[in-house]
Amino acid sequence: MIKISYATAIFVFCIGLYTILSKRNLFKTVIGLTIMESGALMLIVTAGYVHGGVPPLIPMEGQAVNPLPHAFTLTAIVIGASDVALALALVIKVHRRYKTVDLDKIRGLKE
Amino acid sequence: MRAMAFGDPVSMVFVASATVLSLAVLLYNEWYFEGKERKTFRFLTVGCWIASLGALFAQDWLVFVIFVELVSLTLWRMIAFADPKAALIYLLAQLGAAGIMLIGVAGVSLETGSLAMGPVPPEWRWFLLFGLGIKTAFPGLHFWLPKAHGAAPTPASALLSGFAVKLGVYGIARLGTFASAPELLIIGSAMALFGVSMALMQHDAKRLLAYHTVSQLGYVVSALGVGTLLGVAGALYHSLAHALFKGLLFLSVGRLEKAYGTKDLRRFGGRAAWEMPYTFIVFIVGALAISGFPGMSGFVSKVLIKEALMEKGMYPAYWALQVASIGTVISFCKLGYYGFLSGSKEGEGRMAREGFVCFRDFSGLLGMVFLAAGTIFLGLGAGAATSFFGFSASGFFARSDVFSSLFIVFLGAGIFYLAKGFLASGFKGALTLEALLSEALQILASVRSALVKMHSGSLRFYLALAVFAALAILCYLAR
Amino acid sequence: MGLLLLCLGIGWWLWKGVAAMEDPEFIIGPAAYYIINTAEETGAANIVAAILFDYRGIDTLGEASVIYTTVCGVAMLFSKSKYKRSSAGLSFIARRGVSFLVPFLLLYGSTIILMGHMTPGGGFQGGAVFATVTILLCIVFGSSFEMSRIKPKTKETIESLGGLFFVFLGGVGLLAGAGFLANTAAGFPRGQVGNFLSAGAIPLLNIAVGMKVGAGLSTIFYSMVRVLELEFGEQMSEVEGNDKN
Amino acid sequence: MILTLAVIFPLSSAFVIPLLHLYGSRGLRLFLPIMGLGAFVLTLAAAASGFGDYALAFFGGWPARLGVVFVADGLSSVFLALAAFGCGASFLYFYEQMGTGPWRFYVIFFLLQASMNGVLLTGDLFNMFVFYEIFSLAAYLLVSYSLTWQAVEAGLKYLVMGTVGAFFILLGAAYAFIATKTLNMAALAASFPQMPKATLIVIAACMVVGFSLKAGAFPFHFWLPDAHSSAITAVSALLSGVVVKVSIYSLIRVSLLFFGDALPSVFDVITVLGVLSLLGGHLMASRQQDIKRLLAYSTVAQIGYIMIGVGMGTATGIAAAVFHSFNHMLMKSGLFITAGRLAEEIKTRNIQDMKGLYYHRRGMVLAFTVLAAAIVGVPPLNGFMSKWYLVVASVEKRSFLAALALVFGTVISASYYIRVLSVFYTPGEGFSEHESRRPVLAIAALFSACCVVLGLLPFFTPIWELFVEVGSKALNTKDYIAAVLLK
Repeated sequence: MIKISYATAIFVFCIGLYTILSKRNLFKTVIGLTIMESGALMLIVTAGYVHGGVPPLIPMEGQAVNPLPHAFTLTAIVIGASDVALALALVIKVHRRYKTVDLDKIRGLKE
Repeated sequence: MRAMAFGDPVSMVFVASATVLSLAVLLYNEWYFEGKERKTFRFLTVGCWIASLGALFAQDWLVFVIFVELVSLTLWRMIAFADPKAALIYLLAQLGAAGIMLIGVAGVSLETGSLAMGPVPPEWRWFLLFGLGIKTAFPGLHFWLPKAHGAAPTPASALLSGFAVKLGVYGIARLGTFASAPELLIIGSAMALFGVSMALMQHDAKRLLAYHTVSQLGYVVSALGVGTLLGVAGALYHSLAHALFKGLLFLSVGRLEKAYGTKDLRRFGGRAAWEMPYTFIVFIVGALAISGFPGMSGFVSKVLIKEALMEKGMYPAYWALQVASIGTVISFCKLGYYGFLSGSKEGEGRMAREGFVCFRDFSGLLGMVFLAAGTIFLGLGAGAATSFFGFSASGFFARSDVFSSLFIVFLGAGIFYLAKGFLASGFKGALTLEALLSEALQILASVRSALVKMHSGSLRFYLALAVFAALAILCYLAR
Repeated sequence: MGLLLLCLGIGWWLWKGVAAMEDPEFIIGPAAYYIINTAEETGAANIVAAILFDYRGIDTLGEASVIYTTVCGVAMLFSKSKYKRSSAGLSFIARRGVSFLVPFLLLYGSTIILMGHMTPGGGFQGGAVFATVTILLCIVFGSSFEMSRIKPKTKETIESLGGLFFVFLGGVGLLAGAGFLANTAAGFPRGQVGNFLSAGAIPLLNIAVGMKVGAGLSTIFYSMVRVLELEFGEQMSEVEGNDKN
Repeated sequence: MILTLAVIFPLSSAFVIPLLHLYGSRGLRLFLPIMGLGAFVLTLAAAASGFGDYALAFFGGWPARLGVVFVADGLSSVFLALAAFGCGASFLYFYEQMGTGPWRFYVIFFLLQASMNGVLLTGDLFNMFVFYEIFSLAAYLLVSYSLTWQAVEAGLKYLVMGTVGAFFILLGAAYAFIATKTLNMAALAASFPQMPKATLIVIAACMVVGFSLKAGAFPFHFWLPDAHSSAITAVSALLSGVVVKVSIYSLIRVSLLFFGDALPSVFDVITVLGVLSLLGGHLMASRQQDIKRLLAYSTVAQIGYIMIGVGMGTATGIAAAVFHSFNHMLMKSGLFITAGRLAEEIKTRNIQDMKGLYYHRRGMVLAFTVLAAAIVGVPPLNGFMSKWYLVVASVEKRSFLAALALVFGTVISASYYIRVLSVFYTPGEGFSEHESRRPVLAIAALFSACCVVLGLLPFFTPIWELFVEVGSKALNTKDYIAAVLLK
């Protein structure tokens, strides 16, 4: 059962990968990055799943889920958000020079 | 780890040749160069000398390689004065050689735990031999030599031919002292024949001399391959002699070049014998020595080598060297004839005249005379010189040797007289090795342009390549 | 098509990597220890908060630094831009409605921060709510209004102070000899689990992070929005010296 | 204590600088040199504590299994020293050139230094990822600091590729976490050999791809020449000298600790990547006309050298890789500083326009010459020594192709550095007559002197044995696990 969840996470990661590989729009590239990140985070969160688990808050009735992935995910979300913020800032900067967000036209540096 | 020490007779011989040649070249520099270049060359010559002393006194292979590289660097700088491109090829070849030697040295140090110069385990010997082979210009690995010599200013050529390539020989001598090495015999004979046949086809005076360097080193290498004391002695003697007379020949050709402004045999005009008599005289000394004329240094060393070969019954090599000797004579007849004698006494207008106006002119000649004196001393004082190695020289002026040498000289002269017209033209691009090299460079260039195409600036392509590489890594790891 | 195959190939290997593992039925590793001992050792009711701010506090400091880096970076990237006018803002109804909402939002944010050690929430979440408030103000009242009320200087001060406060709290542990970011071991009172005043330094750390994140996210938004107005709005008159070359 | 301070001090410096800027810039002028010096000294002190025995620092007082632990052993010590010197030189150069005006630069710089120390010290995989992200973000920002369009475009490309790399690392960490439910590196290392092979493969590939993307090994290197050539001089020196080395450190640490016993074929992959980057980098560098771009491609090639050493997976190989990393920091930082300074002074980066530079900027060009000679591997200099040890390592492993690639690469590198130098020394005209300022000259001279000293030192003192000890200690994962987990 939990394997399906893992498979979904991997599928999401691959969608992100495909997005950054195939889309020419820079914004879509950034979106692809966030999708990739979501895939990786889904993997981590799924690892903490316990069947019938309750939230890890101290008056617990029954078996709590694994709290460690939650902590990791919280941290990683913030990191991903920062990445995206910076990426968007740079996209704005690049747009200012090229007047486009088409990746295939942003090739000033080559060879 | 004792990295340096004063050497035994083997290194002392090479030290002597380096020192004498450097002195002569220093004197010659004064005449050859002007102004700032002269200063630089003085400095470089001394640097080259010191570095080669370091290489010769080195007690371990690593230090040896380091100092040989330093020698290459100084020579590179010298050649780069005249032709940066040829100098670059020279340096790259030397660096590659050093790198391959380093692989061998690394193996030796790992296997035996020491870097001491001397015989090495057979597996690593090939690496060292290959590296040293590039330095010594084994046939097939000699691609850098004619280019470098052809381009270099004369003093640099003299140094290059005189002892830079000898450092390779020194390394080979250290590799297998007193052990018969058939591969060296084969390589040596091939070198001697190959060098001579290439030399016969040249009409660039310096390239001709350069190919003779290959051929003469063939003698040395095959003598080392004999593996007896006599063989080693012959090799050392020939190295020393060759340093002197080849230096001498280069310097005299350099004077011709400077006087007539060309290196092409066909355009010298052939009046130098009258216009530059002193140069002519020292040239004759050098040419006789390289031809093995009795009384000259080349005679003694060649006889030593041939004796060593005969003693062990290595006849194929012996005959190969004999043939090479004949070729040598022919080619030096050619050089002498077209360089000095072919033109009429009364040419159309004097182009050059040797004069001794100032110290510089004198100094240039003095360098050559110094070398000529050394050559003659090594020939006539063979007894004194060979006793250095613990031989008596009495056997070496045996009548049969003298006659056979004379026979070779006259045979060669005769052949030259008959085939003069044929030889004069010279051949172009006879061997395809350089073509092969340029082919390899072509392949490299096309790889490079493919790489350049990859750097298209397209982020998507970069990422796709990265992901593809990731997939490849996954597949490899899952093997 | 090739790209699709490429991604599917990667996915296939990833799937095989997951499929090869068998899942344990129960929790193993440090997490099991946390679940049992958090209450006793840190006094926090929220185990995730205990992990974030106590067991793995340095991760959180790093996380805060990531935001700080981004804030500095975005500010740096747009530091040379000049801008003249702001958006006009929304209608009167929206303004009234939002100004009615703002105090509640602030209260909500503070609750999330201050109760972070007991209930889900914490510095990051609460800080994000604070940032939302400024963003809301910016949208509804126009970008110059928000700037006039909360100066960029104030925001940067708050942010730096938040970072320094975090480091200071960690330094207390270092001085007490219990290691950087030590909590109860460094003498912070543990309190009663489930009480407001409990869990040692965790609420304080939450406040520090809240300051940092709130100020940081609003700075990021604000830096970007004022440039975007320029960039995509009607006014394109401003020239950047660096764009000439 | 000292390990913690090596991270915390630069971090709090970064927090303090805006306050100082906002409330009295005189304080900034006063404190900035102190901060730079303090970060330098503390990093060096942390490095010194790691030689000898394992130095540990436990965060929050929790044992390694529960919390995050900082571990300094020989490997991290060498890289810490490298980071200290590289950052110090860059700081000095930038401070000399710009003063305290661009305070945001210093904020990002200190964040970079703090997070680099964190990556080098941490013993926890997720913590490493966190620090890695701070330091990557700081690096992207430093690249686009000058805000020219080249810098911004390079920064964007660096960011996208670097972020993809980061997510691969995160994915690898996720797999490791799923399989073992812990992320402490020592605990992971202990449980890796029992892991199913398919999982191991995924983790290995993710780690190698991620770290190679960040380090700039060949098929992943495309951001590197753009970024390193478009950044300002101080940043180029920092990126080439230090930042990529940190990724190399992570690669060494992770591959030795996790895959040394469990999956040795990872080292083959690393070797192949090394050979590819060596040849590709040198070939690309040989046709560059832009001097900074040439140096950047040369960095790709040098990464290849280091990765070949890592890929040998032996004590000698690791030692040679570490030694070469250190040397490359000296050489490439120096080269970027000299070449960048020269390019700034004459306002062009095209090599052809630099004819006769020697006759107008003697000191700088001489320093450049020494450094270029060192990086080519001219004998008595440090580049030769480390290349020699690399050759020894690859011969020891009997991988002659790698050894031949080393030699061949060196030959190509000689060809293009000589091309540059011959332009410098050809007589030419048209430059304003003034020598660079003293402090810059002093930095350049210091770098070249270090190159000479490090080249000669192995002949006189057993400095090489020191590196071999570092390598064998890094290989000895059992000791590492015991030292971290049992204390």
